[in-house]
Amino acid sequence: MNNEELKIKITELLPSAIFDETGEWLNIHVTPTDWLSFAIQLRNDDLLFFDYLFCLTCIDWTKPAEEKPDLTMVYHFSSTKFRHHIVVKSNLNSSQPQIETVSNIWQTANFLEREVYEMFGVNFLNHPDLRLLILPDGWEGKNPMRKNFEDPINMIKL
Amino acid sequence: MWSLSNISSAIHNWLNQTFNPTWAMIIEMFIAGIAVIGLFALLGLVLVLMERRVAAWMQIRLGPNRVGPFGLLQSAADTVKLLVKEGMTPNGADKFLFNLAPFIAMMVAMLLMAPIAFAKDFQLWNLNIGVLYVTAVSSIMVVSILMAGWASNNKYSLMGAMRSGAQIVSYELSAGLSILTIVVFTGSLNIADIINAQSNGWWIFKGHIPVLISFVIFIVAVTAETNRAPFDLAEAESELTAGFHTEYSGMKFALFFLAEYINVFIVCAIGATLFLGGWMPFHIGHWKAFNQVMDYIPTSIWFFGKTFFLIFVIMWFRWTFPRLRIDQLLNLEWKYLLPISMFNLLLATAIAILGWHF
Amino acid sequence: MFIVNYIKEVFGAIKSLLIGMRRTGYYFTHHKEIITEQYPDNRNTLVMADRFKGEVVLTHDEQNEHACTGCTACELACPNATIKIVTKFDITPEGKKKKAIDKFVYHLELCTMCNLCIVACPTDAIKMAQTFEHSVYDRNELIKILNKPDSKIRAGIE
Amino acid sequence: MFRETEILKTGSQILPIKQNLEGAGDFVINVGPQHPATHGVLHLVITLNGETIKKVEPHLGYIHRSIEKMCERLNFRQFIYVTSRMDYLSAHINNHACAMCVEKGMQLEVPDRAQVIRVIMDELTRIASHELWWGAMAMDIGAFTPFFHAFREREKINEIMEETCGARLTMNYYVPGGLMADLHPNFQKKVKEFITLFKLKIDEYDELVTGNIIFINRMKGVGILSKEDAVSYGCSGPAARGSSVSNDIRKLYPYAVYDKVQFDEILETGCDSLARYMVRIREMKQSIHIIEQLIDNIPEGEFQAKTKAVLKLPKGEFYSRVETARGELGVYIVSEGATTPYRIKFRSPGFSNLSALDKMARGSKLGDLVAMMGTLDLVIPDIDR
Repeated sequence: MNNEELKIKITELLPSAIFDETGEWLNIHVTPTDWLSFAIQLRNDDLLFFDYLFCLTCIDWTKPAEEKPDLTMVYHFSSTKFRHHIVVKSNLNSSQPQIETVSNIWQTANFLEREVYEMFGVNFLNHPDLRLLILPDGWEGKNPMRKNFEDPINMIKL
Repeated sequence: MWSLSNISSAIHNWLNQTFNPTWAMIIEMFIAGIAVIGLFALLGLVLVLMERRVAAWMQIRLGPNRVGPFGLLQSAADTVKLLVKEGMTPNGADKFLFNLAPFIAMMVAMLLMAPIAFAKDFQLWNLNIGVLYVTAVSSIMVVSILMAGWASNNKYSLMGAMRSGAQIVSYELSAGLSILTIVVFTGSLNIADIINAQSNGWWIFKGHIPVLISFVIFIVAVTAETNRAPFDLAEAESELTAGFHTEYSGMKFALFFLAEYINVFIVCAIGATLFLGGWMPFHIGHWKAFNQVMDYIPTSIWFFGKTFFLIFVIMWFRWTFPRLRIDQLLNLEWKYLLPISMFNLLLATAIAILGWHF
Repeated sequence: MFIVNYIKEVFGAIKSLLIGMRRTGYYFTHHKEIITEQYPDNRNTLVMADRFKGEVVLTHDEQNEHACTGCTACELACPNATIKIVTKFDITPEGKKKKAIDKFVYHLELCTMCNLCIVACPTDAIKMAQTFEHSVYDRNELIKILNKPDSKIRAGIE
Repeated sequence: MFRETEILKTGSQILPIKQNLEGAGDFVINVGPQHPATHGVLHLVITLNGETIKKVEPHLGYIHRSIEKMCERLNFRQFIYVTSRMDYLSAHINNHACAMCVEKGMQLEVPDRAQVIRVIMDELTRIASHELWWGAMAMDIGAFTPFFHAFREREKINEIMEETCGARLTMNYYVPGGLMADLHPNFQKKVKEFITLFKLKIDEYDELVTGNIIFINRMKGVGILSKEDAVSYGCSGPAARGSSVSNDIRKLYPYAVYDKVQFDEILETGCDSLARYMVRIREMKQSIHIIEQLIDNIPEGEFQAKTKAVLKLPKGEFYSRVETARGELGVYIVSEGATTPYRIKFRSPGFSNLSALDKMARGSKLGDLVAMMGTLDLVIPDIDR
């Protein structure tokens, strides 16, 4: 399916979706509350069949001075059957960043979400195994990939 | 004049003339002990160097060439390094068993030296059940490995020891059965008798297919018994880091290391004795001149030549093949080697009874 | 037939093993194939590739002159802050002040040989040397001052 | 016999180990961070029942350098060199992905000469990487000799790289808009020599390892990863193609001049370690095929597009994907219009491939684990980044 068809199809599934076509692929903005049901449809719909989650990450828009996080989750999907792509984005609640996990739909999300959890502090609801993956055990303090993270010992400021 | 048997009998006579028989006996035992330990040290040096050279050449490398001429002193330097290293005992280990294990490994290797005929009439102990003795004593090796694995209080060591237990116990069987083939042909358990029976041809040539099969099985089984690759599951470097000797360092490790090489030497010596005629020179039918030339070569050279050839074959295995998995290892024994060697023993018995061998 | 298959299997296995042993046996006996380079011994005959990136050097000619204007393009191009240029003001014969380098400090211990400084240099003053034996006992010895004492900028280079 | 260690009592993060200790007959061993089979600092906590694996749990981060964060303060020329250190065995290909992403954002036209040279370099890197994998994997399952034989050929590639790029491992040869330097005059001659040598030696690999009965038994039916699982776990590269998942980026979404050369996407249907092994062995032959087509047809011209001294990416998001030796590498740049990326994400193939290890390993023997890790071809800095 090309972008226009995808748009029509996705609007059927989720009327509240906001589209953005500036990038290489079709970008879809969803709210965190809609995300889980939408994700299930993306995976299981016969015409969409997005079975390959090839990139899952988070962007931190927080200015260094601010304390409240301002995060966007970004999911890149592809279909091994139809070879079409979409990018799903979801802006998280700035006071309490949390979103439903998709690790039971796409297994690869298990590790990727754990990475985002420790690096950005996003809480994935119902994740089967939400523990630190990369950071050392007993890590306390801020999430390293946040823009307001500071480590006076290891970070060299120029 | 200068053959080993003449030297030994000369010493024996001189001792008996000088001292009373009891003292002579004690001194002889002492000399034998020193000789065995000396041989051990020498073999350790030579075999380690040989292994490294074989490995290097097969791996398109040069091998040790820095210490001494052609790197000949490399293993001596290694020994010095191991000697001066700290011999650590882990805190959680069972200290007594941990320190005992390498010595047991060494003692077993020493015991096995007794019935081996190094040259014509040159044997520490001409035991009437020599072959049985060898198979029986070599099984004790597993005790030292289990002891080391258990006492280390290390999970890798324990797994290595358990693997090695399963492995040695199973491969004893086919090694024993393939030795039995020769015993059936010879009708004797005495090693000297077995060698004498090969004066008109080695068993590998005389014994038709059954001996050939049992020779192959013997080589495979003893490779497994001595924990050499491709059967080095007890060490399994890429799985268990170093297996049963993970926690050993310094001289204690060196003893295990040495014991492994000595064991390889001994099983190859047994193989050479049973299948390749021990110290018997190579003779071809009625070629008188050729046979006489062969007789001029000292018997000890024949023995060591054959043994080192077999050691080379075992090293060749090691540097060519990947390692087996534990279940495949046991499959190989129980599904292939054991049935084949049992059938082979039956065939050998039939041939021996009917007198079809040469 | 079970027995036939069994025997075939055994012989096939032995054959495959013998093929492997033939290969290692070939190399055991053919010592011409040995590829070992005996490094410290062949130091005199060792030829490094002419583009090999060993360390940054400032080229000086016979008059002890170099081409560095002190423009700090290399300093800006360096990702690791490897280069630090200390400038001074020379008095030209006409009595004018002219910017020139005082010290071209090069931290070899930070350098990743990425070649970006060489590319950035507008006057081709620095280049990569083919040395590679950089081990020293003290880390401070790796901090090098590349301009030789009393060296001057070559005439005509702006 | 196995006492609880100090860590067990303090950290809440180690809880699963404690649970496992309580399970009857369970045996927990730590493979890594220092272990001969992990080729780096991977830490696997393995729960065993006898020799059978019940669970594999990777603990990462021993070589985490936060390359993504580092890149946020490096400009678009500088950040490329850091990515050589991620998957150091396919350094060129990583650099290619980054350079491509910047070029995409700036809409730079890369000269044909640079594109062709990039493809040749990528394929040489792929061969070098697969060579090292082949040797290391054979060593994992106990055969030491192949390691040295593989290095003999890899050394030739390294020499070619050293001559043209000036380094042997982390070359930093690609810049946005083309290449850092033109080819060395000897390049074509040396590559042709290498092709002749490689074709001679690749059959030896089959003699030494592929045909060996012990090897086949060690690999066959080990580490089964079904097609559905491979997609679901986000596996890519040979790990997925061994399960007949078609995902070769070079074929599906061609970049550089991959659409102009003729090669096959290697698919195996075995789903096991042997299939993954065969994919890589056959891929090396395909890479040689690609190089053969291009080596005599390098177009003349510029090797670098004209670029400004300071690169600025327009505001927006850019994603580029390449096929490294281990699978799909994605570079996701979020730009705010500055000279440095605002956020950069590397979708590394090893990370996703590793996540499938637990699924593959359950129920097999400890000895199989090294075979599986070998055929996944894990490079730890690629996983940790």
